[in-house]
Amino acid sequence: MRYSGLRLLTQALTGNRGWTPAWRDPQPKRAYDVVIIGGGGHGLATAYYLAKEHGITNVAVLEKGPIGLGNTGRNTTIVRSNYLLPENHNFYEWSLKLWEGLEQDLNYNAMVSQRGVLNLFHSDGARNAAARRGNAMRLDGIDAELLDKEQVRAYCPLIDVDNGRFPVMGGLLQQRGGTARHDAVAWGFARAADARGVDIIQHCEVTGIDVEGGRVTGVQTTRGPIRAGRIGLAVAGNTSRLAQMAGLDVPMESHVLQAFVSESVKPLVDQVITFGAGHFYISQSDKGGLVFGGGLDGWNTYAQRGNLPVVEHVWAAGIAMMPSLSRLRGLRQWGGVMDMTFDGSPIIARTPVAGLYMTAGWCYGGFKATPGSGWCHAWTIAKDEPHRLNAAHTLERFRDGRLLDERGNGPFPWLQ
Amino acid sequence: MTQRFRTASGGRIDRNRVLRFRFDGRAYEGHPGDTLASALLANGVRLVGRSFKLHRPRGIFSAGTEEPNALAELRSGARREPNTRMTMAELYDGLEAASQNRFPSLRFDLLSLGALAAPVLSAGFYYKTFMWPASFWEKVYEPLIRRAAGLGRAAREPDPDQYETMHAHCDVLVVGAGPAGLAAARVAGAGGARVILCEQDFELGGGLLMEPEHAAWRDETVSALQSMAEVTILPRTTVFGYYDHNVLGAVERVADHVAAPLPNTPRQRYWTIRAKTVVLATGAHERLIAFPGNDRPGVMLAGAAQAYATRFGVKAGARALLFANNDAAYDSLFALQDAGVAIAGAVDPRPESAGASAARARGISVWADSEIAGTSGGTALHGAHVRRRGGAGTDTAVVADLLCVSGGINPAVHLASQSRTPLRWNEALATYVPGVPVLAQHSAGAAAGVTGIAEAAADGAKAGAAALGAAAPAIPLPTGTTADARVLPIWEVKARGKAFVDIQDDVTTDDIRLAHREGYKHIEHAKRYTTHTMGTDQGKTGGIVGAAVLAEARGERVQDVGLPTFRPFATPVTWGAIAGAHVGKHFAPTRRTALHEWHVRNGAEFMDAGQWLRPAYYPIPTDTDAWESVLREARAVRRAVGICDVSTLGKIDVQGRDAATFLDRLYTNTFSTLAVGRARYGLMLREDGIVFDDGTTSRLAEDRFFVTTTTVNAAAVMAHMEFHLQTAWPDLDVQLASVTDQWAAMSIAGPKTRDTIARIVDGIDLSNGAFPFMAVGDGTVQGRPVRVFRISFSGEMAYEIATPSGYAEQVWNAVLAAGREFGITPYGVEALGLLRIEKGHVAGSELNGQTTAADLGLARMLKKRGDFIGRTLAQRAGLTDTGRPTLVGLRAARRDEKLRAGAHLVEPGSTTSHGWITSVTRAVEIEGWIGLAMLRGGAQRIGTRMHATFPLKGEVVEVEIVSPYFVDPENQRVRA
Amino acid sequence: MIRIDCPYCGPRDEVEFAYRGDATVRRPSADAPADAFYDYVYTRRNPRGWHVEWWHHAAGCRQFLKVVRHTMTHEVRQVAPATTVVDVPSE
Amino acid sequence: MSAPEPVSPLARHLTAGRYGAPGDAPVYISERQCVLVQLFARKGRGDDVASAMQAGFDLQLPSPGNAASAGEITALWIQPDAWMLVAPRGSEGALAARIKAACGDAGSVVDQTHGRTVLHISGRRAAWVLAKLCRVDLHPSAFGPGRVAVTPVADLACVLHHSDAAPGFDLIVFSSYAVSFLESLTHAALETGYDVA
Ligand SMILES: Cc1cc2nc3c(=O)[nH]c(=O)nc-3n(C[C@H](O)[C@H](O)[C@H](O)COP(=O)(O)OP(=O)(O)OC[C@H]3O[C@@H](n4cnc5c(N)ncnc54)[C@H](O)[C@@H]3O)c2cc1C
Ligand SMILES: NC(=O)c1ccc[n+]([C@@H]2O[C@H](COP(=O)([O-])OP(=O)(O)OC[C@H]3O[C@@H](n4cnc5c(N)ncnc54)[C@H](O)[C@@H]3O)[C@@H](O)[C@H]2O)c1
Ligand SMILES: Cc1cc2nc3c(=O)[nH]c(=O)nc-3n(C[C@H](O)[C@H](O)[C@H](O)COP(=O)(O)O)c2cc1C
Ligand SMILES: [Zn+2]
Repeated sequence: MRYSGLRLLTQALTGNRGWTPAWRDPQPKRAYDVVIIGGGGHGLATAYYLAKEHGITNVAVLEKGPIGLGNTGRNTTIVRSNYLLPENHNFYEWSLKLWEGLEQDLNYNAMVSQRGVLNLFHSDGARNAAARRGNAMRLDGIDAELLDKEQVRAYCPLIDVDNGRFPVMGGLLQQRGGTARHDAVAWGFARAADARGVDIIQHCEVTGIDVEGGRVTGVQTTRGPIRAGRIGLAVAGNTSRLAQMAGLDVPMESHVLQAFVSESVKPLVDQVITFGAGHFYISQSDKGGLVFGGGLDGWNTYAQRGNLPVVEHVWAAGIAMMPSLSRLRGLRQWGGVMDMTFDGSPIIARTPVAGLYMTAGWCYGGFKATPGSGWCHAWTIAKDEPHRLNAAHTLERFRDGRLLDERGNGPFPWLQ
Repeated sequence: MTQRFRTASGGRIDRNRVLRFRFDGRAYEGHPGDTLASALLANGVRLVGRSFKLHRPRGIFSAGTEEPNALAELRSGARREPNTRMTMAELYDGLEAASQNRFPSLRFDLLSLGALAAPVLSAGFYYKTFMWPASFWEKVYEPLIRRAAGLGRAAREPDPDQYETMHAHCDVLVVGAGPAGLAAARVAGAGGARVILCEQDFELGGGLLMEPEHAAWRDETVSALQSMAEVTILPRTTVFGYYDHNVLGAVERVADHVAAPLPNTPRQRYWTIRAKTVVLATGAHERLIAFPGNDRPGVMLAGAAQAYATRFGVKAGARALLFANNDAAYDSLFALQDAGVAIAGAVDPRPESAGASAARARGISVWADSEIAGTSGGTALHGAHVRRRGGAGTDTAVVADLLCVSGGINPAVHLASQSRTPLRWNEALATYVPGVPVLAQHSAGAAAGVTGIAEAAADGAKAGAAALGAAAPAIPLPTGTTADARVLPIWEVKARGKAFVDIQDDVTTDDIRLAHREGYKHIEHAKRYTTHTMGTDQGKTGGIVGAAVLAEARGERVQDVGLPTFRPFATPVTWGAIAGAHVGKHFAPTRRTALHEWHVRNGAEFMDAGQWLRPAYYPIPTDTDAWESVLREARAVRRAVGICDVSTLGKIDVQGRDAATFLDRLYTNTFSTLAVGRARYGLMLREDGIVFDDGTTSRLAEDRFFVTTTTVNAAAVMAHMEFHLQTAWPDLDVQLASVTDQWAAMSIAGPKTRDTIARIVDGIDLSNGAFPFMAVGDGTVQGRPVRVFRISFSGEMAYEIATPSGYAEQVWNAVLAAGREFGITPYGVEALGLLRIEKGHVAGSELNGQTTAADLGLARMLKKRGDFIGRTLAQRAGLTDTGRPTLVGLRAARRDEKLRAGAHLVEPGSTTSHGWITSVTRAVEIEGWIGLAMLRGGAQRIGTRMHATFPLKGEVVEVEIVSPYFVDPENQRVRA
Repeated sequence: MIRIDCPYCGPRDEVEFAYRGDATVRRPSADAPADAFYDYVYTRRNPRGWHVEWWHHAAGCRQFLKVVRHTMTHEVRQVAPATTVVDVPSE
Repeated sequence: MSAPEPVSPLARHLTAGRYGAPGDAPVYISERQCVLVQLFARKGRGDDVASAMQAGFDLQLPSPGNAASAGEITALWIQPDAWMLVAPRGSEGALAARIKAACGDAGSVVDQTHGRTVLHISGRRAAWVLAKLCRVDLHPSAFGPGRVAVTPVADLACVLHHSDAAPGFDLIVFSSYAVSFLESLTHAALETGYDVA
């Protein structure tokens, strides 16, 4: 059923009784050409683009719970492509382009809002790094602007430019960056993939991956075995566990990232702003809640909850950046389990096991990658080779020393 | 007449004192002991807010934290605080509040016209529309949605109040001071435990506060607790979150019950409480029933109406009707009757009940086996339609301005659930109660599903004893009988009209069913699709009702559907409180060198280096801009002599039999061959082969070294050393001490350096022969001990003088005096940077965690023999690739053109980046701007020209690629 | 908040410590092949369950401690000096 | 020439007087001028260092979490096989040299007199004020006179010594942070009021 304002009106007149499920709830078949493990944004997008771009529709997305409640359903929704390394910013830019036409493509309003993303800096060194990044982006045709202190003040008057412990020197702005409605992204991809014949199978946990002669043949699930010619992993923080089912240890650790939302208030913060002198970033949801977060709790965990020290740091950094937020109240706090790699960049690649692919290692930045990751992952699965855009995002790069370490933090996932 | 709805007597308010306050500009009066909500009700104010989406009129619904409707902007200006629950706001004289989410006024809210479009504004409608044209989302639709949404308005100025943190430890933390919590605290306290008792209300007592007959027990228990030295009582303190290892967070509202905090007093205090055992006596929240019009001002939870009557001395209406599915709620109605409220009757879905009989005995008419199918009225309730259950027969219209609702109770399991205690379904109460806890924790009283004062108190005493873990002393307990809290689980009355399950966010039963129909069948999907339980009250009164409606749609039992995850904050808490004192300049600590005050007195401009403050440069009146200062300082060094505070460099004293072996393994070069009294420049890699840090290390004795690190990496290098010493090579005899703060250090550089310091340094022959480049020695300056290092970062003849930091200023002044005749000039970090760039020394911008030794032209420093950290992985193909960018120098081809760090190097006309500029400066040794860059094929490009492009500013500068060593590549000067 | 009972200092908040990752990997000897160093630096089991990990008591006694912690419950079962051999609990 | 006097980083920051709330239970804040020497036992030489200190100074080196005094010297345990020795101000470097002489190659000695600053806080509510800044339990059942904790106070590394029963606490902090530390400490003491001697 196509969504439109008119449909909304006619349905309203008939008591909204005619709406049908956004996606079917099918029984798993015995075999599929491709099985995607993980019904987050990345898995669903992979399935959608397999069907749409490559005509592969005998596809199942297996999700252990309800779709979209992993990191897709708990992230702070920032989309941008302002990365330093060309391997990264060219990929993310493609993803951003997909975002720009996503709603019309999916016929689902994911509320992609290009409200601008501003990264503040507070020192000469950080300014130079921002300039290097912004210039790198501009050379590759991606929008970026360097704001000085006065421009920052004008852009967002709530920012304390002068009086903080680390006064603001300026910021790197990407106007085309912004936010998108996280839940709608999962639902929109699910609905569109379903419409193209993909089976979305919820409450179906993969418990084993069958490998014969170095090649995948299928999966074991809580709803029985399912055969598959090719398997794509898109399970975020659970990648290590799934990869181990196929006999692989991957350079990845699982860490929790917290997020917070304040009580809802009238429009206050119209952009996405990140602090440069502590871990803090913020935007305001359409519902009015200020959505904010910071850094990792910093130790391996699979639990979707965080602890007070990070709360204290993030909230203090928030007040340092925007002192007027002080009297607002925090409403809710949660966490998501991040698939942290050892260089902070993702892996979209074939694996040493034939027929097994993964899109993983998204760290705390994979929401913005959702369409691009699905698109490249689908390409890699369909053609058994990477697209130019994900050619560098291999598993082997760690062994080869061809790291994509944006920030130079080294092989310490908890610092990435 | 003011306070028309005040009862003649009773309640815990102080009728002898009058407090004046304003709501939406109008003046009212109340009494100490009132909340804003009770005071408004006393004055007959019913309409207090507008709902989130449909802007429907809203009244006061509860008497506690669960309040969905009665949210106000409290105070004004920089102290404005949106979304304050009127039911928690303690009245004070001069309080000012305003209603929110309405335009232009509460009574005439234009946005309420949108309610006409309500059928279109069904759950998730925005996902289905607003997609065309694409560009309209940011420009038109989204701003409209945003303006209509949101609740109160935040302040836009910095908060003038102070906040604080507090760390606490206890044997037993009791959360909630109702009968259960008071009893638990008393038992544990009497048993000798260290107890903390937190109560979010300003009065201790919980349910006791609305039961005058138990006032005596309450008072006696409270004073017993107050007399116990090891019991800390924290009223106005909300425990907001339950974290791992029995650590809980709480916020104490120290000064919210006054207009502004007293001087020297924080507004709120954030407590981190580490408890051996926790007793959760958080009580219960009454729940609503979904029936059409259940959101109209005048509809109120039964227990709340009782609390207003008996605790606050307020009649929440003139004529009350009860709609309840349990006997306990009748007690509330009786309390209203006793308080002088006219009673319209009781509507009970049960065919017969003890409550109904008791009501009839009090002359109250009861519609049994009945339900409420709708309400009438505008911005206030006029009446309700009563009908037989299921809709048989005709409706009866009952006139009432207060409709008390009770659908049963939900134990406040928020904190228990956050601590991973599983929830268990309780059939009698048709709700969840805590199961067996995972951590050392007990739930007691209504929080555990044990209702009634006597029962709750007894249960609390039991929990207190269990928490004590020892023989528990007996305490007096209240007695009495309690009405039955068991319910007939009805959740919804299906009739025409909107029946709300989330009153704040306008989520109706139909919305839940729509979500289900569209496939959002899981409770978490339904929550997100409809926004049910996502408001400031987090569905405390209606959450389970929505779940029940969903369960019915799914054809399942409520307990099989579950509830959305309970998360902190059990009740929202102030952002500023958690930030505590870490605001403004105190966001992070400040680190100052021993010479800081000298720098201040001498007009230095400071810059941040991590937490350090360092002088950037020292402007003098004749300098017209910063560059002039910097160039002046740098020239002084190149031509005569300058002095720079380099105390911030990390310094580590390394001792032990194996100190040299240890350093050999840490650094890429060798230290075991270094002679005593000599220093060597060292390079350290990370284990992944990337450069980590550099610095000079001096050998003070066979078994003692003095290591320096870069300023920013000081702590990381120390930890790196300790890690390897303790985990990889625990057999080595090495001791490490940070002496960064023990030693102040100043670099004296320039051709006149020796002439300067030779005058004041005693005990060292500073002649070139006796004290050559890289020599180290101990001496004195005017009786102060100093350690002199002949090392140079600037490329000039230079000595570093370190002295115990208490003598820093004395030694510094001695050097200044000695160098005065040469024009000795203090120089800051900017000039230091200029000098090192001219010399081609790498620093933070090049040692950025992405470069290898070879990239930086330091490959020769990797020793060929022996292990060192990073040796193996540095040889990976990707790190030895000859295509990697390497260090080069740059000059602007046109000498007057400015270079910028962060520019990229391209071939003219191309946008392909071959590298980037890491550091730039105006030079003093040569003309114009110079820089360092990382450039692919750098060595081969030396002598060529490229474009340095800075698209962010639209600048392109032609540059010459040159050797990075602009000054004295042969190192003549440093050895002079 | 994780509380770690330092064998030297007693129970302390996690903020006093710096996490340093998996403590089951050991630095290979100097002559080990590159793969051994690769595994040491990059390969991780990343278990959902008991994890043996380094915590540096940076703001306390400066010791690297071996901490046996569960990555779902965050329960800490053992805290030991660096050279102690600890077993990974099976459950 | 008289012996040169070192200058404390707090020299210009502690001005005698009464500050903060005017209540009747202020805390008292002062700086102590001390010599500080960090002593390590070398690998496997713990016993030798212990007996050297016993013989040379009649000092029994304390166990983890504790302090011990002999004459004017107080030893604070700071990490395994390492102690901070605190003594009244004396001539520069003399104590470190005496200790090194006593321990010989069994110990490593580092003078930290200038590297650390010692503040003292006392008064009935001193522990309450400290609880705003300090995460360890200062209750008498967990801490007390003679006890030492190496722990952050006001987010800064600190050696906290319950030095006297009055109660009074020594706070040994890095000199470069001393001013910042003092700001936090005095801010925390505004509520009780504080007295600088
Ligand atoms: C707090 C927070 C803030 C963030 N902020 C941002 C941001 O602002 N911008 C941004 O770009 N990114 C952000 N991220 C990162 C982003 O959310 C993720 O990278 C991205 O959503 C990952 O999507 P995914 O589809 O890979 O994973 P998920 O959405 O987590 O999906 C993985 C799915 O796999 C399922 N699964 C796991 N194991 C199995 C199994 N055995 N069988 C079947 N199914 C299984 C899971 O249930 C889950 O649904 C943030 C993350 C968090 C937690
Ligand atoms: N709300 C109702 O209508 C209702 C329902 C059932 C029982 N009751 C009554 O409750 C009493 C049962 O005693 P009880 O002691 O178990 O409960 P209680 O309601 O008397 O006391 C609980 C107390 O805990 C406090 N509290 C809750 N969460 C808190 C938090 N996070 N931080 C700090 N304080 C918090 C509340 O303010 C309240 O004072 C009886 O009087 C019973 O009749 C009332
Ligand atoms: C962008 C964003 C906005 C959110 N806004 C709200 C909100 O307004 N109200 C609310 O209760 N929760 C809000 N949440 C939090 C969710 O309720 C939920 O806590 C989060 O998605 C994690 O899921 P979980 O708590 O069920 O584990 C928001 C989450 C995100 C990611
Ligand atoms: Zn310790």
